Amino acid sequence: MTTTDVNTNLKTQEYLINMGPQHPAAHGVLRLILTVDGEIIHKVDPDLGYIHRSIEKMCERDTYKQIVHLTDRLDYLSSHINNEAVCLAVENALGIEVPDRVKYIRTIMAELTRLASHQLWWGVMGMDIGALTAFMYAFRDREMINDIMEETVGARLTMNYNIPGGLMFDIHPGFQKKVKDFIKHFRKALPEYNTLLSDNIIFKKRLQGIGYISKEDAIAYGVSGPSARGSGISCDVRKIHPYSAYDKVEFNEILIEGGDSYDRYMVRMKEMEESMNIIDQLIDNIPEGDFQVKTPALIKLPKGEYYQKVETARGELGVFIISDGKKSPYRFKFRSPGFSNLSILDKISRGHKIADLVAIMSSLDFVIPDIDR
Amino acid sequence: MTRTELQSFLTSKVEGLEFGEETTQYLTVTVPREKLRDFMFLLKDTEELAFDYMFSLTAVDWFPKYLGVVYHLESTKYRHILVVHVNTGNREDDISVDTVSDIYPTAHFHEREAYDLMGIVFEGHSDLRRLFLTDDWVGHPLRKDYVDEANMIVK
Amino acid sequence: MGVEKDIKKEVLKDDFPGQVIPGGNGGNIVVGVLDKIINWGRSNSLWPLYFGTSCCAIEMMQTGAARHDWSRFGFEVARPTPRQADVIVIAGTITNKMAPALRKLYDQMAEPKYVVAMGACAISGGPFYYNSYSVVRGADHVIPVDVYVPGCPPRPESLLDAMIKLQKKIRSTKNSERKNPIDGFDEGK
Amino acid sequence: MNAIINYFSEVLNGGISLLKGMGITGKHFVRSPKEIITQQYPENKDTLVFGERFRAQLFMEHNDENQIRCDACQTCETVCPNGSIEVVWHREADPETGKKKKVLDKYVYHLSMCTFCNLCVLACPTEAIKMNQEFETAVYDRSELTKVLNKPGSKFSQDFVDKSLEK
Amino acid sequence: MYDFSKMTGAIHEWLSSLMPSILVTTIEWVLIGVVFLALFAILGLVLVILERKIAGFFQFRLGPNRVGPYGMFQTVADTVKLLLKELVSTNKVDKFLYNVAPFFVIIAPLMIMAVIPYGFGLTAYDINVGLLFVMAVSSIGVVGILLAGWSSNNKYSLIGAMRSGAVIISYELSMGLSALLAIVLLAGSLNLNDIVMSQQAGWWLFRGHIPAIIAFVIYIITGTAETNRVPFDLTEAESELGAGYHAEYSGIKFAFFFLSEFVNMFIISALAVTIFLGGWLPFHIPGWEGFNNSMNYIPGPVWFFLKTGVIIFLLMWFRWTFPRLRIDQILTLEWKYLLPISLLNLVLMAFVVMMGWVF
Repeated sequence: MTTTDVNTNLKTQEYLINMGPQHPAAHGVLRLILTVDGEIIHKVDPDLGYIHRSIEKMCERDTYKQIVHLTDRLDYLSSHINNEAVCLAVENALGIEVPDRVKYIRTIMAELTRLASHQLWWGVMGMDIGALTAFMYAFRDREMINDIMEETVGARLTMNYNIPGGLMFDIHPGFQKKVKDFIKHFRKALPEYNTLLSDNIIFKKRLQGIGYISKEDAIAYGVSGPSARGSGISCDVRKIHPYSAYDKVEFNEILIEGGDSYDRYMVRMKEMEESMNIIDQLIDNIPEGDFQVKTPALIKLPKGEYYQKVETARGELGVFIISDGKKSPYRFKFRSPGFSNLSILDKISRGHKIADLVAIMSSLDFVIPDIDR
Repeated sequence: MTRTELQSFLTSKVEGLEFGEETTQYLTVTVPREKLRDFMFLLKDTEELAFDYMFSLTAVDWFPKYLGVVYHLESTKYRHILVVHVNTGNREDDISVDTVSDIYPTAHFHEREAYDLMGIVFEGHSDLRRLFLTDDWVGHPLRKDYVDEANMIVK
Repeated sequence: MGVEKDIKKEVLKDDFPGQVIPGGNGGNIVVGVLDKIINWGRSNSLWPLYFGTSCCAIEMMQTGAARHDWSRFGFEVARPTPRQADVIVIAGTITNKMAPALRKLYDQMAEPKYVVAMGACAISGGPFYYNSYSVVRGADHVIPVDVYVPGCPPRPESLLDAMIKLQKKIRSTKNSERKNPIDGFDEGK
Repeated sequence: MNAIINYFSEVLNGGISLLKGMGITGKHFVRSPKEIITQQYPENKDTLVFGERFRAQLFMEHNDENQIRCDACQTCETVCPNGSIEVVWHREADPETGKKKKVLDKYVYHLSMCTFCNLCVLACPTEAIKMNQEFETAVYDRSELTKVLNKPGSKFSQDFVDKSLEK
Repeated sequence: MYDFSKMTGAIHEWLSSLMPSILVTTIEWVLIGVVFLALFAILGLVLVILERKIAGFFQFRLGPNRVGPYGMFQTVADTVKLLLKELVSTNKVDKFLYNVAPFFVIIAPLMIMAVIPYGFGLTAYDINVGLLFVMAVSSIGVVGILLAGWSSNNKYSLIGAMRSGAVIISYELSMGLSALLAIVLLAGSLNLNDIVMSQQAGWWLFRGHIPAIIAFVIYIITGTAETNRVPFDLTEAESELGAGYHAEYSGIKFAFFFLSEFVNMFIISALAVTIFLGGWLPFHIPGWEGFNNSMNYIPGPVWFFLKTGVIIFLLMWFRWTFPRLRIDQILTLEWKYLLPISLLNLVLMAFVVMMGWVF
C-alpha cells in the first residue's frame, strides 16, 4: 500500500529530521537521519557507532573463557544463545564432544531466552504503537523467566552460564518445576496477548501493508531470523544446520508469505508457541550425566578458521574465529543479525510516514549494541 | 553439491584459484584481486551454484604482509557454503579491493564497516564513509599495529 | 558534594584507578522548613529521562514494570524531552561518540537536575575499561553524577535502593547554598 | 451494494475487536486486587529472598581467628576479564620451611568494574573468595566502590584451607 | 430539588445591602473566579493521581502510594516541583508566542467550565446559546497547541502541532454537527440548563433509543480526539515525536499543558453527562416511586460528579487499552466513517422526533 501521493505540483521542500541517539523509538542509541517531505520519508540514513564498544578488538586480547562473558553484552536479549555460539565454535574447533545433558539444558535455556526476548519485543512494540498496557503484561511474564534464570544461573539478564566444554553449574533442583509452571501460565497468557493486540483493528491497520520486504530483497540484504521468515524465506539455523539438541526435537518453522510488518509480527507470536513446544518436549527427559567436560585451563585453538552459526531471537548470529594457535584468537568476528536487518530499513521505509517507520523498526526488532558491537 | 564437486566445478570454470586444505570446515578459495568481481558474478548467476546469500564479510589484517577480506557465501537453494579469500597489495599503500555491494546489497554496510575499522578502500562503493567512528577519527582501530594511548588502556 | 573537600582526601585510596569528580549537592545537616517542603516536593516527583543505551536499560524497564514498580515513588512519568526531566539515569555504556550527546542532554535539562550512574559501564567503563578504544571510562568524566549503582546490570532492587538514596540526598540539600553542580566541573574542581 | 455491506461489516467487527481488547484490560482491572504482583521493595526487605546462586558482591571468607584462605596466587587476577581484581603481595621467607613464599598484603576489588561473571570464584584453587547477596551497594562517591577484601592483620592458614576443602 | 439559586440570591442580597452595586458585581466576579480556579486546580490534581492509580490497577501494579496515605499527595509534590523548575528554553524560540501559548490552552477549558450546569441553578454563566458557546470556545485550545508547536522552533513539535490542528478541526465537525445537534433536536433548546431540565422524564440516552446511542458513541470517539488522548494522541505521540508540541516547555509552562489535557477530559465528560445522561438529575426508573424518592436525597452536584467520573473512567479505559492511530487513518476515520454515520443519525433522529417515537 503506497501512500496516496499529494498532487505533485504542490511545491514542497524536503527537510532533515534527526531521530537522534536519544529517542523513545530508538530502542537504545540508534540515530536515523530522515530526509522527510512533510511526514513522508524519502531517505533513512542510519548513523551508527553511538554504542560501538570495540568488542572485536577486545576479543583479540582475551582468552576464550573471557570472550564468552563478553558476548552477553552484545545482543543482551539473547545472551545465553550468544554464549552458546562461542562455546560451540570453540568445542567444534577443539573436537570436544559435549554430553547430551549439556545439550538438552542448553537448548531449554536458549528457548527460554528466546521467549523472554520475544516477550520484551512484544511489550515494546505495543508501547511503540501506543498500547502502554501491553508493556506491563509482557514484563509480568518476563519476570517469571528472570526468576528461573536467577535461580539456576545466578544472574537475571547477562547469564554467563556456558563455558567452553559445558555449563558453569548444574541446573537447580527446582528448575524443572518452575519451568513447567511458567509454561502452564504462559499458555494461558499468550491468547490474551493476541486478543489485546494482534486482533485489534487499530493495531492491524497500523501494521498491515507497511514495510514490505520481498523475498529477493530479504536474501540480497542478508535479512535473517523472524524478519526474513515474515517474507516466506526458510532461514532457521535450528532447522538447516541443527546444533545442540535441536535435531532431537521436532518443531515446525513458521513461514508466512506476506512480507509486511504484520506478518513479521505474527511469525514471532507463533514462534513463542513453538518455543514452548520445544521446551515441553525436552524438560521432562533431560538425560543424566555430568554438566561439564574437562577442558585445558588455557584453551588454545589449533591454527585455522572456524565458523559457527546460531539462531538468536533476532536472526542468524555467526561467530568467525581465525586462530593462530595462541591463547587468544587472531581475529574474532561476530556476524550480527541486527546489522543486516538494519541495512534494509532504508529501502522498505521509503514513501511511508514517520509513524510507519516506528512500526517497521519495532517489527524488525533491533537491539543496538548487537548492531554496533 | 558436495564439497569436492564444488571444487572441481570451480576449477573448471575459473583458473588461478588456490583452494585451502581439506581440514577446514567449509571449502575455502583464494581469488586474485582482479578476478574478484567476475568470480562473484559467476557464483551468483550460474544455475548450479546459486550463491545468493552472503551472510558475512570480514576484514582481516594478515599483519606483516597484506590486508584481506573474507566473504562467506551460502546458497539458499542448495545450502552449500563457500568461503572466498581476497588479499590486497602490501599493507602500506596498495589497500584497495573492488566492491561487491552491487552484486550483494548486504555488502553495502559491511564494506563501510571494513573501511571504517580496517581501512580497506572498496573501489566503486557508492557511499564509502566511516560507519561507526566519528569522521575525524585518525587511523583504523582493528589493525594489528594500531596504537592509541589516549583511548586504549592495554592490559 | 556538600561535604568539605578535605574530609574526602583520606577516604581516597592511593591505588584508586581514576580521578574522583565531585558530585552534586547534598549532605548538609541543618535544613530549614521551607527547604523541607521544597525538597519534599522535589524528591517525591523525580521524572526520569527516556535514556537507556544498553543492557542496563532492560533492568530499568523491569524496575518500571509491574513487579518492582517504581511508580510507587512517582517515577513512572518518564519524559522523552530533557526539558521536563529531573533525573537522568545513565543506563549503559557511554562511548566517545555518545559523550557530547549526553553532555548536551544534561545541559538542556531544567535546573534542579540529578544524575544516577547505573551499572559498571556508567561508573567506570566496566568490562570495557581495558583494551577498548571507544568507551568513556565512567560517565562522571562527562557530567557530575549524584549516585553510583554498581552491578552488571544492577538488580531492580539495587536501582530502587539507589533512587531512595538519591531522594535522601535531595532531602538533605540546603537550597540557599545549592550550587549548580556543573560550575567548575569542566575544570575538574 | 456489497461495498456498503463490507463498509458496515468493517465498522462492526472493528468495534467488536476493540471491545474484546477492552474486555481483557477490564477483566484484569476488576481482578486487580488478586493479580497485583508488586513487591514493595523497601518495605519487604526482611522477607526478600533471592535465588541462592544470585551474585551481588565478592567477599573473602574469614574465620574467627581472622584467617583467610588466599595465598596470593593471582589466578583470579589473570582470569578476571575486566581486571577488577588486583592482588598486592610481597615475598617472605616462611619460618618453618625457610622457602620464599608469597604473602597477601591487600586484595583490592573494584566493585565499580566487576561484571559478576563468577569466573574468579570458579578459578580460585583454595575457594578463598565467594559471592554474597548484599545488593544494596549504591554509593554517592565513586571511591567507596574500591574495596579491600582482606581485613587488616588477616593471615593465610593452610589448615583453614584443608578444613574447608574436604567439606 | 434544592434550588442553589436561592443560596446565590441570598449572598447577592446580603452583599448589595452592604455596598454599592458596582462593588457587589466586582466582588461576585472575583468570588466566581476564585471558585472556578480552585475547582480547576483541584480537578487537575485529582484527575492526574486518579489516572496514575487506575493505570496501575489496569497493569498489575500499585501506582503511587508512598507520598501521602494512598499516594494522594503525589500530584501536590509534582506541582511543588514543577513550580520550582527552571524555565529553560532555546534562544531561537519566538519569545512572545512561546510564552502566550500555555495561557491559550488554559483559558479554553476555564471558559467552558463557566457554562456547565453543576446543579439546579448552579451555573456561572447561564446563556441561552450554551452549546454554541462551548463549540466556539473549544477551538481556542487548538490555537494554543498550534502556537506552542510552531513557536518553539523544533521540528518535532512543529509536526505535533500540525497534526493536532488537522485532527481537532475535523473532529469538531462531527462532534458539533452530529452528536450534540441530534440531542438538541430532542431537547429543543441550546441552553444547557433547558437541556438538563428537559430530561426530567428520562435521560436522552435512554429516551432517544437508537439514534441517541449512536450519537453518544460518536460523541465519545470525537471527545477522545478533542482531548488528544489515545487512540488519537498523536500530537504528543510518545514513541514517534517524543514530547510533541510541548517539547521545549519546562517547569510551570509544561504544567499548564499537562493540566489542561486532564481538565479537557473533565470538560468532555461533563458535556457528555449534561447532554446525554441528564446533568445533575438523579437516577430515576419510571414506575419505581420508592426508589426514585430515595434517589432525590442525594444532592444534584454529587450526581453530576458521579456520572462525570464514570465517563472519565471510560476515557481512561480507552487510554490503557488501545494503540495509536496514524494521522491519515484518523482523518479517514473522521471524514469517511464518522461524518456520514452522524449525518445519517441526524436524519434518523429527525424522523424519530417527527413520528414522536420518543419514549
